[in-house]
Parts: sequence; C-alpha cells; structure tokens
Amino acid sequence: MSEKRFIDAIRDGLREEMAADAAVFLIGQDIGVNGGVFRVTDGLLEKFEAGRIIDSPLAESGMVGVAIGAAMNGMRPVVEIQFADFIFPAFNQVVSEAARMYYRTNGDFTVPMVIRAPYGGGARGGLYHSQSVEAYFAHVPGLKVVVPSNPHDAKGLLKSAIRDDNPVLFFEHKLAYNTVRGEISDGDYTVPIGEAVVSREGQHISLISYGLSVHHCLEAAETLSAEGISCEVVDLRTVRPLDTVTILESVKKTGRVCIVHEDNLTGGVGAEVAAIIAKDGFEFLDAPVQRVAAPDVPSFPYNPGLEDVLLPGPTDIVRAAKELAAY
Amino acid sequence: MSEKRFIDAIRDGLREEMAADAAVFLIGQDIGVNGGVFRVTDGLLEKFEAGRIIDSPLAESGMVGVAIGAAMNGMRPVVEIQFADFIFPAFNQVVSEAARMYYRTNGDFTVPMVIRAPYGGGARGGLYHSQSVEAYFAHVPGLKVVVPSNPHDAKGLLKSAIRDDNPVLFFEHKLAYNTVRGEISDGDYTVPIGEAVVSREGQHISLISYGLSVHHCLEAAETLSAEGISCEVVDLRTVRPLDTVTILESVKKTGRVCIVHEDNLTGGVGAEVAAIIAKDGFEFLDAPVQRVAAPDVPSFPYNPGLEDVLLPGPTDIVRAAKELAAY
Amino acid sequence: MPINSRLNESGLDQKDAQSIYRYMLLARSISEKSWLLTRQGRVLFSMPCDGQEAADVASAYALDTVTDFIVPYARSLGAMLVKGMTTQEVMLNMFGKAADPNSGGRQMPMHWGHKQLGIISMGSSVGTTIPRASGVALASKLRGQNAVTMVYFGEGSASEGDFHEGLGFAGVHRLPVVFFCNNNGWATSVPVSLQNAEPQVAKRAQGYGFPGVTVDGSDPLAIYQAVKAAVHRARSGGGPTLVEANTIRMMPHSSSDDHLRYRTQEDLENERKLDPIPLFRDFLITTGILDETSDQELQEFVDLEVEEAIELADAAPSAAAETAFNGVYAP
Amino acid sequence: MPINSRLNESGLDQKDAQSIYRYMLLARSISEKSWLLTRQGRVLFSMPCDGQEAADVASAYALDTVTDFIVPYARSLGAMLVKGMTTQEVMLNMFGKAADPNSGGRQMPMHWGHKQLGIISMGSSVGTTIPRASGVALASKLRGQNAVTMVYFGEGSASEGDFHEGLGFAGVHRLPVVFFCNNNGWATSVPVSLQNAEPQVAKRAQGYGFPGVTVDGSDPLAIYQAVKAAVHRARSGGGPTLVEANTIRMMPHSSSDDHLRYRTQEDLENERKLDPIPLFRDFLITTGILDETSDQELQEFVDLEVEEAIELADAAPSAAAETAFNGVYAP
Ligand SMILES: Cc1ncc(C[n+]2csc(CCOP(=O)(O)OP(=O)(O)O)c2C)c(N)n1
Ligand SMILES: Cc1ncc(C[n+]2csc(CCOP(=O)(O)OP(=O)(O)O)c2C)c(N)n1
Ligand SMILES: [Mg+2]
Ligand SMILES: [Mg+2]
Repeated sequence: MSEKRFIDAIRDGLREEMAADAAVFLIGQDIGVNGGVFRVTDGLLEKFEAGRIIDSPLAESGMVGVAIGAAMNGMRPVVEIQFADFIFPAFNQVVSEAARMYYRTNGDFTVPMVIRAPYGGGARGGLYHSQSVEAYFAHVPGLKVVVPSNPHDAKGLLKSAIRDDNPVLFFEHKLAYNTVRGEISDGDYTVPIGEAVVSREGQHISLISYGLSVHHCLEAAETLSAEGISCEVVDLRTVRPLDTVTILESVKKTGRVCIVHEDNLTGGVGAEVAAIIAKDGFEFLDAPVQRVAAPDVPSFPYNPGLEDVLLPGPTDIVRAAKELAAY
Repeated sequence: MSEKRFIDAIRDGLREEMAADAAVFLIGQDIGVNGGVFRVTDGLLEKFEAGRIIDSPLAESGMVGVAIGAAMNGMRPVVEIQFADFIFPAFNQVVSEAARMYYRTNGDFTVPMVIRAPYGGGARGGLYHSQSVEAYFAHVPGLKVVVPSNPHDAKGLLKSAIRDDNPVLFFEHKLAYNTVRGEISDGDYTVPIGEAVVSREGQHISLISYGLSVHHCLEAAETLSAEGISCEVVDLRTVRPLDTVTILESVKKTGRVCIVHEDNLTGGVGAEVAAIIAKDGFEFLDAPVQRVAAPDVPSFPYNPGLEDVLLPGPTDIVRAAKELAAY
Repeated sequence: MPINSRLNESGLDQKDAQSIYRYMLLARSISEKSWLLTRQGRVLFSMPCDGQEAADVASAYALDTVTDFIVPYARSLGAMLVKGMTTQEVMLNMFGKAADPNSGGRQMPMHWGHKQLGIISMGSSVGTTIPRASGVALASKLRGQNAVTMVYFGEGSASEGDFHEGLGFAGVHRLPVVFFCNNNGWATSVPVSLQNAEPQVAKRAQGYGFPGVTVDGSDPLAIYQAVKAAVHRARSGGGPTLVEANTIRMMPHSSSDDHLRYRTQEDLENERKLDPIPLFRDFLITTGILDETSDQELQEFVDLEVEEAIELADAAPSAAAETAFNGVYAP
Repeated sequence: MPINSRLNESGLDQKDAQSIYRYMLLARSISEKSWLLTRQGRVLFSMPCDGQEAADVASAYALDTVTDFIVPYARSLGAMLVKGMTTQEVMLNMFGKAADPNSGGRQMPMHWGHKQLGIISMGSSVGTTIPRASGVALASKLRGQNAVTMVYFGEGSASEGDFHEGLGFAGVHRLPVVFFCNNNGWATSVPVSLQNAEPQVAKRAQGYGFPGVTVDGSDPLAIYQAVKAAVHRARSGGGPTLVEANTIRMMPHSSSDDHLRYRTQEDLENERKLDPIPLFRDFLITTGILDETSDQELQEFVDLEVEEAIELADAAPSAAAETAFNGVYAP
C-alpha cells in the first residue's frame, strides 16, 4: 500500500497497461509532449515507442472514429477527450457506432476502447469546461460508464476498462486529480466494473453517489453523525451498469434515500436510481426519495459567485438528509 | 372540426406558419422536390418563394449549425432530421450551442429553432431507423422537447414550437403519420408546450405516457376496463418541461402508476417521471412505480420477429397494470 | 489506344477481365432480383447498385482480397462479392436470417460486415465509416502489417464532417488507406449541385496533403488502374489516395424511393448509355475475350446461382425471437 | 514596390493606417495587461492575441462595422475592438462582471458575443461557429440584406467536421460570408504538422468551389486588401472566400498553458521578428504617417485607457449569485 494522488493512480494505470499489452495505445489532444492539459499523461511519451501516444488533430469525432476502427482491428485504444464537454462532437461515433458494434454484428466484432475525460465544476471553467456528461451515456445499451471517486478505484477500474472488450467511458473529476489522495494496493490489481461499494456504513439514511460527490457525502455524513443521524454512503463507481443489489440492500437497511450528483437534476443518473428504488425498493421506503444535484441550468457559469451558488455540496446534502430524518 | 391524418396535421401546421411569418423557413434532406422521405413536406415547395425550403447536403451538424445562425439573425428555421437516429452527428450543435445560447449570452440572443424528426420502431427500419431519442434531450436545460400523440396536438404544438423563442425538439412517431387520425380544430390554434392532458379518466391506475405509446395505453385501458380495472391515461405531450402538476394529480387520485414509453428503460423519460413521483407523490403511492419500456437493447433489430419481441405494447401494459392492481 | 493494349496497360490479364465481368454480372443479378423481391414483399428493403458494378468490382479487385480490409457502404455489393462473400450469404442478409454472417438479421439488408473476410461492419449513419477506416489502417501500421484498407462511400456522404476528419487524420499519419468515392450525382433526391459547389470530390484531397483522382466509373480498366496505383502507394508507405469514380444510379435510391418524383425519364435513359455492363461486354467481345455463347452461358449460370440462393435463404430460419435480447455486451 | 504606393494600392488612406495601428496597440495592451492580471490572480483566464493583431484588426477593418456580422473566436480581440466593443466592455468581460455585455460573467473571458454590435456569440466548442456563420449569412441573403458575415477561427479548429460542413453549405448557396483562418501553426501544443498534412488551410477552398487565399499575417495592408476583395465578392453575390493569415503566437496558448513544454526559446525568438506591431510601426514611421513622438503619446494614451478600464472593471459588481438560476429559457 502507498498513498497516491488521483492523477498519479490514473497515470500508473495507463503506464502499466501500456507496458503489459502492446495493443494499448493513447490518442488525444495535447497528450504527447505536453502531457495533456491536466498532465495525466505527463512523462509517458518518453517511455514508449513511437505511435503509442498520438497527439490528435482537433477533431473529436474523427479521433473516436479512428479509435473504433483501430479497436476493430485488434488494438485497445484509450482516447482522452480534453474536457468531457467536448465529447459531444463525437456523440454519434460513441452512441451509434461503438456502443452497438457488438450487437449489430451479432457478436462478430468487439470495440475494446476506453474514452477518458475530465468532468465537473469548481475549477472556474465556465459553461464548457465544467460539465458532467455521464447521464447521456448511462442511457445507452452497449456502453459501460465508470466514475471513480478515489485513487485506488480509479486505477483498478481503469485497468478493468482497458481490458474490457466493450467500449467504456471513464470520467475523472478534474478537482480530484490533485486534491484527492488515498491508499492504493501494490502491484497489478483490478476493480470490477459494475460493482458499487459501501464507503461508510450507516443506519438511518443511504446517501448514494459517485465520483467527487462521494466525498461531499462522506463530509455530510460526518457532520450528520455529530447530530445523531447515521448515514450510509454508497459509492456507485459505475453508473452503467448499475449495481442494483448494493443499492437495494442499503435501502432495505435504512429506508431513507438521498441520491447525490453534480450533474443537473432532471434526467440525471439519480433519476434512474430513484426509479429503481421506487419499484424494487418500494417496500423498504419510509420516506420520499430525495435527490441532491445541480439545478437545471446549463452547467456552471464562470464568475465564482455564480458558480458556487449552483454547485451542490455537503450543505445541500445535510439539508436533504435532515428533511429525510424528520419525515 | 375535421378529421385529419397525423401527417396532414403537421404539414398544415408548417404551411400555415410559413404563410403567416416570412421568417419561417424549412431545411432538411430531401424535403424539397421529393417532399421528404415520409412526404411530410409534400407539395410545399410549389407554394413558397425560393429559399423557403432548402434541400440540405448530407451534413446534420452543419444543417443545425446553419439553422442556429439563421435563428440568431432573425429567422425561425424548422429543421427536418430525416430519422431521429441521425440527429446524433448534430448533438453538439443542439446541446452545446442552441440549448445554451440564451443563458450564455445573459438573454442577449435567442435561438427560435424547431428540429422535427420521425422516431420510433415497428417500421422494420432496423437499428438506425427506429430509435427514440427524446431522453437525451429531455436532460438538457435550455431545450424543450415535444412528442405529440394525435393530429390535433401535433398541429397545435408545432405552431407553439415555431413561435417559441427557445429551441424545440419535435418528435413524430413514423407509424403515426398515416395511421393515426383524429379530429382537429378549425383555424389557427395552438396547444401550449409543457402541459400534459388526461386522455382518459380512471380511478385505479395512472398510465403515464407520450407519443405513439399513448395509443397503446388507451388500448390497454380499454382491455383492463373489461376486467374492472379503471385506468387513467395521462398524455405528457411535452417531455421537457414535464407537467408535474398533472402527473401528481393523477397519482394522488389513483395511487398506482405505470409509466410507458418505447425508448429503452434505463435512463429514459420514465426514470425522471418515476423519480418525481417517488419524491413528491410518495404519500399518494399505494404500490411500486412500474415502467413499461423497450428493454436495454440498442434499438430494434430489422428482422420482424426480433423486432416484435422487443417492442413494448398493450399486452405489456396490461400485464404491468394487473401486477399493480394485485399489489 | 488499341483496345487490347488497354487491357495490357491496366495490368490485368484476360482471366482477370473475365472474372471482373462475372462479378459485375453477379452483382447486377443480385441487385435486380433483390429489387423484385422487395416488389413482391418477400424482402423488405434493398439499395440497388445497378450502374456502379464496374466501380465496386474493379476497385476491390485491386486489393489483396485476403489480407486487406474493406469498409463498405450499402451499395458496395460488388466489392463484397470480390472480397469473398458468397451469393448465399448475401441472400441470407437480404432476408435477414439467422445465418446471415453480416448481422444475423439484426441490421437492414445490405449493411455489410464480416470479420473473417476483413469487411468492417457498417451501420446506417453515413460518413462514420471514414475515420473508422483510418483507424483500421492505423492499427495495421502500428503493428507493422502491410494491409491496405479501402473505404467506400457516396459523394453525398462526403459532405459529413466525418469525411473531413477521417481524411485529415489519414493524411497526417500517411496511413495505408484508399478513400473510394462513388459519385453518382445524387444523395437520394438531392442533386450534386445542392450538395457541394465543386462537383468533383477528388478535388478535396489536396487540402489533406495527398492525391485525388477522378475516373470514369463505367470503365473497369480505368478504375482498376487508378485503385491499383493507390493501393500500391498505400502499401509502400506513400500514404492515402482519394479515388473518385463518376458513376450512375440507374435505379431509385432504395426500395422506399420513387425517383420519378425528382428525375426525368429522359435523364434516366441518357444515363443508361453509361451502364458499365453492356459497355464492358462489348469491350470483351470486341477483344475476343468473350463470345456471345459463353456470355449467354455465364449469365444463365449467374442467374441460377442467385435463384438458388434466394430459395435457400427464404427457407432458412430466422433467429429465435428471444435472441433479440442477447449480445448487447461482449463477455 | 515603393512603400507609399503600397498604402495606396491597399485602398487605405493615412488615417485608416493610423486607426489600424491604434487598434493594434490597443489589442496588444489589453492582451498584455490581461496576462499580467492572470499572473496576479486578479483575472482567472486569458487567451493572448499577441502576434495576430494585424490579422484581426485589418480584416475587421474591411467590414462595414455597423451592418456586417462577426462570428469571433477567443483570440479575435482586435476584431472586437474594431467592431465597436469598448475597452471598458472588454475588461468587464475579463473580470466576469455583471455589466459584461458578452455574457454578464457567465462565460469565460474572451468568449465574445454582442447582439447590438453584430457580434454573434461563441461558446468554447471550437468549429461550431463555422456553420453558424453560414446560417447568419443565409438569413441576410434570404431577407435580401447585403450584410456580410465574417467568421474567425484557428487552423487547428479547421480540423473539426463543422469546418467542412459550414464551408460546404456556404459554397452551395454562394453565401455572403468570409471564412478567416488565423494559422499560427499551433493548436495548443500540437504543431500544424500533426494537424494536417497540408499546412495551408486555404488550399481546402477549391474543394468547396470557391477561392482560398493565404496572406502574410504580419502585414495589415496585405490582409486588408485580401479581405476587402473577399467582402466585396461576398456583398456583390459572388459567394464565400476562405482567407488564411499566416500568423504567429508569441505567448502561450492561454494563461493555463506553459509553452516552453513544447517550444524552444529559439523558436519563440525567431518568431518575434514577425511581430506585426514593430513592423507596422516602422512602416508608418518610414512613410511619415507616424513620428516617434506621436507614437509615444499614442502608446501612453492606449495604456492609460486600458489601466482605467481595469480599475473600473475590477471595482464593478458581479451579478448577484441568485441570478445564476435565471434565464435558462427565453420567455
Ligand atoms: C447520418 C445520416 N443522415 C442521413 C441518412 C439517410 N440517407 C441514407 S443514404 C442517403 C444518401 C446518400 O447519398 P450518397 O452518399 O451520395 O450515396 P448514394 O446513395 O448516392 O450511393 C441518405 C440521405 C443516413 N443514412 N445517415
Ligand atoms: C471541440 C473542442 N475541443 C477542444 C477544445 C480545447 N481547445 C481550445 S483552443 C484549442 C486549440 C485551438 O487551436 P487553433 O484553432 O489553431 O487556434 P489557436 O488557439 O491556435 O488560435 C483547443 C484544443 C475546444 N475548445 N473545443
Ligand atoms: Mg450519391
Ligand atoms: Mg492555431
């Protein structure tokens, strides 16, 4: 075990998988000499043969299309989209092509491709460098969508994603890169895609979340415990497929649920989690299903005051949890 | 009042709005001489001056980008995407640009644009001519999303959409064009965006739906009434913004809900409706919230047997409703 | 140029010419019969390739049909046959049956894909194939394999942004890929004049730093020669080429289309003069490579092959309905 | 060519030349001071335009600044000034304040848009502006107005599919639009050699059926002349032109970038010789249009204007936090 930053865990994961499998290569904007705008790929260029790290032209659809083609011809590309916000030009390639290649060819072709992208607000990036985009992809059969919250999971899930024969979207909160640290297993390990984990045990309320918001939940749980409210924090880790077993077990235990994400409320991943609970967890429920999320505004404005008022955080979770506890 | 086909109602709406406002123009593939692949614009070319109906190159992103630009310079474009499935190349223009223009310019610019597209399965169109895509857009602040079920609403909502200063997505089920008929008001009328309607009153179960699926609900309600189960059918008509008042009123009345759509289950519009009910309708609920939707498969395969087994229909609704009634 | 030396110059021998002719006849026969099947309601959809058989067949003939890759589009039937898809397989595809190697009936007819044959699967969203082809070629290059990838598309689809992004990337990395554009002058009902102000797609190549050539789409020898050179260039590290064939579309866009809504009979009849099949037949007969009798026999043989395939495909089982739920994710 | 006749030939008079020079100085001063503000943490983001002031200013100068439209990109500061945005407004934008006419602090700095000035709002997603510009021009044409639309973008952004689709459409409809590419050789850290095998973007124009020209981006007279001709062509129904200026990028990509990770000092110093401001100053002084004293005065005046704007903008109120919830939908 050793302590690592989130960013280093991801870089280690990339380096180890590239070293282990010659089919793995990276493609993205500014990922070569420059090491990526967040420096995730810093130092990798020197370590590998030419062609293993490709600085792409400014053309997201082409980049993903190229990766799909390479994946269909035996490679395992890892694409970096500079900001999650800029995945939309490639939406058609991801949703119409990568996601359904296996199904449409009746199992003949696979697309073992990973798309990594930094997401999330709080970095004063304005409307186009702050978005959460996981909900769009969590709706798509054929895709897997991973949003890790800590270095250990990030590395283990990234390795699983690269070894997976399906296209996987892998979202990394940009604030996590340098601020989130954690213990990480030694050696080669993986974390399975599709399994949630209980990050903190609790009795009264289930806080269900993923990505950076898990830390807000843990913080809120700490605050609430001082007031005698015991929260269980479920870290989904994967938002497609959802681990319904772990979700429902927690609901069964607590009977009260608050789902938390940084994405906009309406049609976010929280909606699906709430719908699952409203059906299969109905008998366990002692209170309305709460959601804490960004309001329905197009991402976060640039001006810090305007951004901060929209960013969901521990205070909002505490408020919602108290409402639940009082119900 | 007169009886019209769904397709004629839409064509009338287009023609009347074009005649009434010189700023309205149409752009799409094959919509000119050919009248559109579904013939929605049939006969319009001769009626209007050159330039009012533009046959676009095969370039959806460009087409929508052009429409946005024209809308920002005083026009009210109506874009036809040939099949809803082909809106994905334009996803970035719709989601990053049109949806947030008003917000990002602090109210300086509006984008009064309508995007029409035929959606839905059952026409043996295979994986790329059968999709429901409304959920992707229902997640986007700044967009309005309309899915009418009958000729009267289609015409009235289309007129509202064209006169709206926000970008509106308008989805028309391709099976409805020639098979769904209905009475339609005379003269110039509109139907407001954002208001659901109760298509059939009932006591025991609320069937909440939109688009062609409303007809499946009505059929199921008829079947169920023979067995003493009284269903209320709520036609959402608009899936963003959702009419939560009408939804909750119906749930309050019945206490049992089944949401129905043709789109895939996970992350569909039904998830958001269920989440709203699980929160604000929790006290009214007497049973788990059910959803009837297409399974999580990438759209509908071409082979009729493979398609039919996936298409949700009246039988599925009857089954779900009986489960609810028995709960 | 004397007719015989045209053959010599193209690099093809008499056997090749016969083989190309046979594939062209086969593609035409399948296309025509598929059309009839849609009129009879036995098949639900077809996209005829009538008029572009020379382009498809002769271009694919310039590939190493075992190791090279094809990224097709819906009208690439001729190329599919050259690449090794059997008439039987094509007909299983037309009928959407379980044994269809392209998709087991999941995709619409003529949505090709066959991993073992090196045919990279296509969906319906046009243009997406183009960067994919660059990616297939990139993979070959990264592994040091000298396979060439050829991608087919229509001039209408070349308006999509993916065309631009796919060609741009291939240029930068000098990828072993040939971009083959069938310019038939129509994107469904939209004439080329409303698609692009420059009607020849090949003119765009210089913007990507590699050559573009336009050839007569009714002349299999010219097509073969142009593509052979492009394939050689690609295989020897010279990078991509954009080859454009000016072809004709003798039939409606698809079985759902009625081209008389936007084309005149006269226009269609004029175009028929460029039908590559009688033109090539005349050439082969004039040069003594073919005689009337063997042509007659060949046509009958081909028709028989297609008829048999139709009957077998029609009788073949569809995939069991429950299988529609399967195979969303690879294990 | 004798220096004075160069001015005559360009169609500009002495006053114009002085005005262009003043705008160039102003853009440089704002850009430099904004950079400093980011280093001080008073402003959070900037995208310097240092090195491309001639391209931005002289091109915009060729427009009718009242009736024509500009679709800018983040480095189009010089064009914004010519189009009528005040230094004060620019600084309100840099500080993200409520009175910023571009977005009231909602967008990042240098994300321009101002309806009354005919500046069409841009977001961050590069390339999307290009078909939008064609749409703005289409609207003018449909209404029979003879406004011209000019859209600015970098050569890196010209790799996006939207570039292709925007130019294609404009060509077909002969729209009154000028596509202006600032080719500074870099897309952040990616050199043009990794962006496209053909380094000159203007070469792509012929593929869309209209002319493309490349000009020296450090020479305001050449730029003005080329754009003037393009604007004239557009206004008189001749359709679009793609004008490419070979410019330099003297500063890092943005305040978040460190260009020494991928560029050498030597490279930067060499490029500095093409700095358009001293070059144009020399020209003006040699031709007697400017003297050292008035130049000095002008620079001080400009700097003062910027300093004052900074202080006012810094002191100006931010939008109230609760307003962040407002204005998602137009009423
Ligand atoms: C992205 C997308 N938009 C629209 C369509 C509908 N469509 C299918 S083929 C076609 C025309 C294609 O024209 P072209 O590329 O010239 O090929 P051709 O049919 O002439 O051989 C259209 C509009 C589609 N399949 N995909
Ligand atoms: C769609 C999209 N992808 C990536 C980015 C990130 N990005 C912003 S500017 C830029 C480089 C732009 O290069 P160029 O167009 O040449 O303009 P320059 O900065 O050189 O003036 C990149 C990669 C973006 N803004 N939008
Ligand atoms: Mg064509
Ligand atoms: Mg550049």
